[in-house]
Amino acid sequence: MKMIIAIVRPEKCQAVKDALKAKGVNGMTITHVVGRGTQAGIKFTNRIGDFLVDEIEKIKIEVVIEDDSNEECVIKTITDTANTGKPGDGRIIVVPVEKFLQIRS
Amino acid sequence: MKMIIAIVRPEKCQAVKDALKAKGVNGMTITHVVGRGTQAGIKFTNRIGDFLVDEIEKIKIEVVIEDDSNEECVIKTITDTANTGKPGDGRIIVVPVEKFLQIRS
Amino acid sequence: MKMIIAIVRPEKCQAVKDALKAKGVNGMTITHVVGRGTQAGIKFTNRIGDFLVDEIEKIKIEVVIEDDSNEECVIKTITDTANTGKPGDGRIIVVPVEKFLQIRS
Amino acid sequence: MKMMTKITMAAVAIFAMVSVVLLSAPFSSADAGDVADVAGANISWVLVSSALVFIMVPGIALFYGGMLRKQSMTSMITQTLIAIGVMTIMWVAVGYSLAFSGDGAIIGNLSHVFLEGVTTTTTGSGISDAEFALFQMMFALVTAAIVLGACAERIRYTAMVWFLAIWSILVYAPMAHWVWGGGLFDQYLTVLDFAGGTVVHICAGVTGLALVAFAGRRSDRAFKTRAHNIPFAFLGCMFLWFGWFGFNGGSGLAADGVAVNAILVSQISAACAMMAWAAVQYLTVGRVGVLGMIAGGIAGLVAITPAAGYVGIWESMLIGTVGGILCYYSVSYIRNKTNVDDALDVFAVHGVGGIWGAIATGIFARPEMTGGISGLLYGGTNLFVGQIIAVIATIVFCFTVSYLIIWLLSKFMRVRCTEEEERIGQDLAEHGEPAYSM
Amino acid sequence: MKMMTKITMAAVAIFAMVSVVLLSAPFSSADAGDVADVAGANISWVLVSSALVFIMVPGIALFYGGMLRKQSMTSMITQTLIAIGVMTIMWVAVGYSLAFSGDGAIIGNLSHVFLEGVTTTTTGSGISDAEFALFQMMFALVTAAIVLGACAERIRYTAMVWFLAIWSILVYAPMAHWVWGGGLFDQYLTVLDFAGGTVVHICAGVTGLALVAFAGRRSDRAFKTRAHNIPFAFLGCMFLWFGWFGFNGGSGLAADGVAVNAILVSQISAACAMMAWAAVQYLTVGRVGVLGMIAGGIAGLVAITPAAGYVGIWESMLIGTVGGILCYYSVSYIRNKTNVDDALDVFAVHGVGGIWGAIATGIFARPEMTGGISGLLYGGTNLFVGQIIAVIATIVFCFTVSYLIIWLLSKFMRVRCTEEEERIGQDLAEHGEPAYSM
Amino acid sequence: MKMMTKITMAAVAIFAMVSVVLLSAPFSSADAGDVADVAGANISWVLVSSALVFIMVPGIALFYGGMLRKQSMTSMITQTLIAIGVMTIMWVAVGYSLAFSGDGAIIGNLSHVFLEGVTTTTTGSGISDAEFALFQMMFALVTAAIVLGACAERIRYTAMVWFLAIWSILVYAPMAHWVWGGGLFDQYLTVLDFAGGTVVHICAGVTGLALVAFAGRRSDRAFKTRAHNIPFAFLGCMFLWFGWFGFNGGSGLAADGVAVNAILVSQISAACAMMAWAAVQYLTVGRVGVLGMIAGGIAGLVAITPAAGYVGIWESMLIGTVGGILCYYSVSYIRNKTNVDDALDVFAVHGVGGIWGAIATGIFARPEMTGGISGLLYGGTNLFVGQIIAVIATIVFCFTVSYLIIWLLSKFMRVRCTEEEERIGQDLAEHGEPAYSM
Ligand SMILES: Nc1ncnc2c1ncn2[C@@H]1O[C@H](COP(=O)(O)OP(=O)(O)O)[C@@H](O)[C@H]1O
Ligand SMILES: Nc1ncnc2c1ncn2[C@@H]1O[C@H](COP(=O)(O)OP(=O)(O)O)[C@@H](O)[C@H]1O
Ligand SMILES: Nc1ncnc2c1ncn2[C@@H]1O[C@H](COP(=O)(O)OP(=O)(O)O)[C@@H](O)[C@H]1O
Repeated sequence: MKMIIAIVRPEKCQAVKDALKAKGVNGMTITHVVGRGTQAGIKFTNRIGDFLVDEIEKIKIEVVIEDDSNEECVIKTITDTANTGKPGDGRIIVVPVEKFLQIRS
Repeated sequence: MKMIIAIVRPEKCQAVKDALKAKGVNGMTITHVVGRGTQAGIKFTNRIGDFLVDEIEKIKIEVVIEDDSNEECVIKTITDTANTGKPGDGRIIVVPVEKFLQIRS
Repeated sequence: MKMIIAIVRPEKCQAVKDALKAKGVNGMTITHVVGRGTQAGIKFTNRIGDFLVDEIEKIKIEVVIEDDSNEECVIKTITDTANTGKPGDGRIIVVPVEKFLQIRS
Repeated sequence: MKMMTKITMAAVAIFAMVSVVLLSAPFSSADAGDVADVAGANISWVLVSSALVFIMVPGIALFYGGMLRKQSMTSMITQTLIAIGVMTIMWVAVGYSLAFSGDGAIIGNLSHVFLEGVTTTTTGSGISDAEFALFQMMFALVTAAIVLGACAERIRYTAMVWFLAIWSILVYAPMAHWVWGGGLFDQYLTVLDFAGGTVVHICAGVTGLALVAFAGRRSDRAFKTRAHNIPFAFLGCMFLWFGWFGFNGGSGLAADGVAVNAILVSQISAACAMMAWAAVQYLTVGRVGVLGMIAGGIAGLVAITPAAGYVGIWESMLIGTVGGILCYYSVSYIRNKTNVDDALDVFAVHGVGGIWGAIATGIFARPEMTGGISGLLYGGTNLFVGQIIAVIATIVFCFTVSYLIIWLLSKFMRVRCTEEEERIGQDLAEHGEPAYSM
Repeated sequence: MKMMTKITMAAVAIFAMVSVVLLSAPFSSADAGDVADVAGANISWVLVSSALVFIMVPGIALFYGGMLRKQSMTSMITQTLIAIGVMTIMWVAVGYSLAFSGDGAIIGNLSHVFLEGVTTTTTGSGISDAEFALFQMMFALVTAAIVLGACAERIRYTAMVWFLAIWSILVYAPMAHWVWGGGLFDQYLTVLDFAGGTVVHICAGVTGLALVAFAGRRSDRAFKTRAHNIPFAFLGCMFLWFGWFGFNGGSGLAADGVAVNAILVSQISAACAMMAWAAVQYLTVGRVGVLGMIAGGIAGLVAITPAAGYVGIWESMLIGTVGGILCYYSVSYIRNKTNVDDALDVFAVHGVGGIWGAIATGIFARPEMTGGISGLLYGGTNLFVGQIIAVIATIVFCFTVSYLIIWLLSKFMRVRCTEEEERIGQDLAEHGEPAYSM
Repeated sequence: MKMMTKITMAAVAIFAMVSVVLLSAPFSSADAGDVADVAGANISWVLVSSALVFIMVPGIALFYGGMLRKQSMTSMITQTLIAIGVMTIMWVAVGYSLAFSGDGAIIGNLSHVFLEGVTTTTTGSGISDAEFALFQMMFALVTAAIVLGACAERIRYTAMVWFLAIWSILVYAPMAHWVWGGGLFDQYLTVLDFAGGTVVHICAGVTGLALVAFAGRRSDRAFKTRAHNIPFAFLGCMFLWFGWFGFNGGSGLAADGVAVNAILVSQISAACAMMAWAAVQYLTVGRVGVLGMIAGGIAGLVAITPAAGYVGIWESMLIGTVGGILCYYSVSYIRNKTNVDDALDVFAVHGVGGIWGAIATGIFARPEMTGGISGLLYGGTNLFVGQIIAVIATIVFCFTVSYLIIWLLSKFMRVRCTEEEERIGQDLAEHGEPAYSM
């Protein structure tokens, strides 16, 4: 079992969710995060000009997949949907999972 | 060492915290997340009727346990406390941990 | 590959970010979390006195490192910067990572 | 049960309709244009005051809502809105008439239902009956809204609609009649209540207490949470403070020296009470915050309310300072020593502050400002005794009747939220409308 | 294209400068000090009313902004601010003159550009021309701000600057001239519009519709999001309600019985509409929330606006109740049955509410309150027919001209946000200024 | 040290008490009811204006607080509340007396301490002394609150309490005396300051600068953070704008043409300044946002303040436009070229704007509006010279004395937050009260 952690642009979140749903992947957990990477930062306006913020809002999507063979498919779906080709598109991290249980009984 | 990640209903968070404390588990990190799963979504009222939101607020509780033999106990405690039997009760994910250090020296 | 998860005091976040940058570690993902640990809680003022809150605001910094030999360096940098010697300084968790991909192509 | 609640709302709508049929007599504002100019300043000032009192209502919603956890914000706002809706309609329909017509000791009569015969014509420099009805209507709104803070996070929305509708007739209208409408207190006692210390504040505080007594405590989770949005609480308090200038300043119904005096002493009392609360909290806790200071300010405004037209500078400093200290210890006492879960300290601030204000009026009222009635300090005892009796009567009456109303209602509908609903919060459980989206 | 937008802003600044050169004739308020005291009360009341109408503008920004997702809050606020800036300057420069001078049927003349010759001198008990210009200026601000809610999250900021500037001349000024300035409607029809049902509400609603018709729907993401901050929406509504006391109450331009009546019926109509909306929503959806109730309240205020000086209590209850129900179903219809993406239901509430109000005025106007003009109920048909023609004329005129303006603008600059910009939200894409930081 | 701060608060409470003992002479509002009706309109208008000026104070708290990071919101609010408390009490106790009694050039006398002998009796159509004291009190509150923005996130709460108490006597009271109380400026110079350009804005801006000069810069972390809540900043600005109608409009102390003129030119100046700021920012940065526009609006209001009663339309357009541009470049200069950490640009907006306004008054004052005093444009040089001297005197005086006060205080208590406290934020470090809970 794997947990696929994708960090994507907020405006791509809906698209990724929809794309995953289309592939039959429903369960996921979403967190609002900020990140720093090769993307240098966003300029914000203040009273008299610009200033740089290096913490850029991102969305973290965590998907646990029970069947490891789905891994490639999920990664590809996310990559295809969230890719814009510009810095700041985000990353995908895969970590091993030992157990995945449903609380409801 | 393991990290036990529990995604539970917000209204169950306090109860889970209390139950874990009773079992001697104090340390934990809590994040506000939203999730999608078998629970279809919640209906919200707008000006003229209902609409569905598929991102439902959940609480993510992360507990690192240094002694692997505690794993079952923690999982059971969470499951017992957070279970309501209705869709949306949440999940538990267990991932391996290589190191767990205290920053304070 | 490893993911180093550091849970630090909010007021130390900037310093940790700067210190990591100085060591050449740019990429990271930051989440606002609350935590419970050996730190007993913070007293808050209300209308007529104090009351205790056991969920204390922390910052979670996640850094994926591709070269495992950097692990020690990153941990040391964080520990040195975020350490105040008082309860509540936080923890560092290291988990194994199987894949780390860039979405942008 | 479900049926019951549906009827609730339908009734209100129908109710508005019925008025159309009921009333054939036209509203006589025919000669509105001919109003003598001499009254203009007073008309203008009381209109402004009415608007200022109105803005207190959203002030209460923000003041209270900001102090609750975020899962109860929408609920507090909807309940305030319903207070506006129900009280406006009830006041126009019967409230004004019951409060301000006839010579009955207990209650007025129905000669002005739907404001029939209440015209905009002025005589001399006084304001018209219609303007008086408008100004007084705003007081009814505010009183109802204050109540909501005590029993927050417990009473169901539909139950509150019914409660307020009935309460406006059985509690608020008689109270207004007794104090200002020539009823009980006017007939048998020497009582002074410049801007509504008894009618508004004691009445609201005690009503809140009755609801809390009936509904019991919240579950611990809601109880322990800290304020979710301090700026909203502050903003609400500022609306109250701002609106109070109209509340106290307009109560003389004229733009004259009495209004100036009322506003001046209100500002002073509020400032003193705020500083006094801060000082006590600083000495006790070692820290001061927004929540304490705004509570202190409100305590000072409540305390000066019945006296605002009858006392001067130094009395107002004293009334405010004592008011702030007294309310601080009341909050502290009720929270720590009793089992009463008065969520937003409505009784401790409005109730206790109002009682102190009423008594203070009995002590400090200056004969030259009251038209001859003297406070204890100036040798008068009638007033002092009158004030105390009035306070006791108000407490007993409001508590008993409010409790009876909610008890009676509970026989017909579910009044109390379940523990599950409480946990999730009324915003979601009752209204399906979280106050914020991420 | 980039050039174009830069010129936009530069022009506005230059524009302010030019006035200095243009005008050598001094503003004659020389004798301001000599104003007869008899006018004081009216002067005071209309100044207060102007301030009250002003506070409606931030009210709109919060009301609308709170109902959007959080990525559009800054954008809604900047657009409202620009409405204040542009409309104030345009009104002073030419708007007032075009609306309120000369006998032209279609439009006034330029004899009062930059308020030349508009003095603060009063005669008798009436207010001065300068004060009238001030009061009316606030109406222009409010109307422009209301428009913004319909086409929210789509129109670019710079385009909006230009649109409002042109619209203020080609749409708003003629409308004000026709209804209040002795133009078209006054000359050829029997029309009553007490406080701006046609000029403000129908005009704003229809202009919004024209912009939506031109700009099309938002992408689904923005469309589906729920309100990001209910307390702001509530606060905004309360500012509107509070300000409306000046809006309707000041429209008689005097502190007299007419003002009292206007405020009283406004409060009643708003309360009835709010309760009616809540009742219908409760019966339909099974739940009531803040968003519904505040929309209901606004619907009631809109509906009573044209009638506030001409009807009494029971009519206001009827107008409000029907207004609330009507607007509820309009919102429901437009959202579910049409493809129109009127983001914040501007047409459904202000447009439909305004139309109902205008017709209701034609039905219920009491001859003794209008100076002899009778509504249908009192046997008059002229008025009823006049109101209906006025409504139709307003709709056709405002829609056509507004659409032409935005269409023309689109030939010179980019008017519509791209889908990418829409997704990120205008706050970031256009202003680089997120409304909240974590 | 700890002791010291405890005494701080205790003293304030005791202080309120003492007044009771001190004052035996009754406050003579005995004949308040007999006020001649002729004054009614003015009484009403100045009361309204007082309320409007009051609402500026929470406006400042939200305006400033919204622009800080969220860890400083509670702190900004508490400091504003303390400004209300301290200034109200100090004004009543001695401030009014020092400012408005006696013929001293430097300072008034103590004949009206605790408003002794200040009655609500009116003569002719003027307002009473008590009402004047009330209106002026609100100005003292606003001035103190404005100061807080400059030195935000650095000065400790208890130190601020003491600073304001002393400053109200040593800086504010003399300033008010010189300009309005018949002191220095009145006696030796020709100076015009309609609504407080020097007393309020330059004074506040310079005082802020002195505090910043003493306390130094914040640590980088706080310095770099962006505004945490734009809607609050906007709302605060709107309260300021709204309140300014009373601030400028009430300063003529009558409901007459002067008031109308003052409000009209204020609105125009604010709109022009906002547009000018937006234009310059657009040309420089390529983008415009809420923070820029609201700063521009405030700049325009500040600039017109001293001139509001003495100039007409076109001058106000010019004053506003220049004010907006000037303040923009001042903010830009101070932020980028100096080492001064004026957190919320208080000096750049209120200081610079106020200076420009004072000079502009010297240039544009119309003899027919000032009772004969001519600006440079109309051939008068006395006024122009007087204004410049007054500005310089104000700057030197306020800076020196304010600096001395805070320097002196630092000998008795800890004035500055530590770097650690700054990092955590005053909300938590000082008040234990975070503004928001998740
Ligand atoms: N080494 C890392 N560890 C954790 N998160 C990272 C790391 N590198 C990047 N990220 C996350 O990915 C986001 C996008 O990265 P960035 O480098 O800006 O874009 P791109 O991958 O397109 O170059 C960052 O904002 C951060 O949240
Ligand atoms: N495959 C998954 N990966 C990550 N998180 C998941 C996954 N499935 C469910 N979750 C999380 O668990 C929560 C509850 O899941 P849901 O299916 O609604 O409840 P239940 O487990 O009771 O059926 C979701 O909101 C989501 O946050
Ligand atoms: N066992 C644990 N699992 C997950 N998070 C933990 C655990 N223990 C501590 N934490 C996190 O670390 C933070 C700091 O821990 P705490 O014990 O208060 O400080 P210290 O490590 O200095 O004693 C906590 O607020 C919590 O977020």
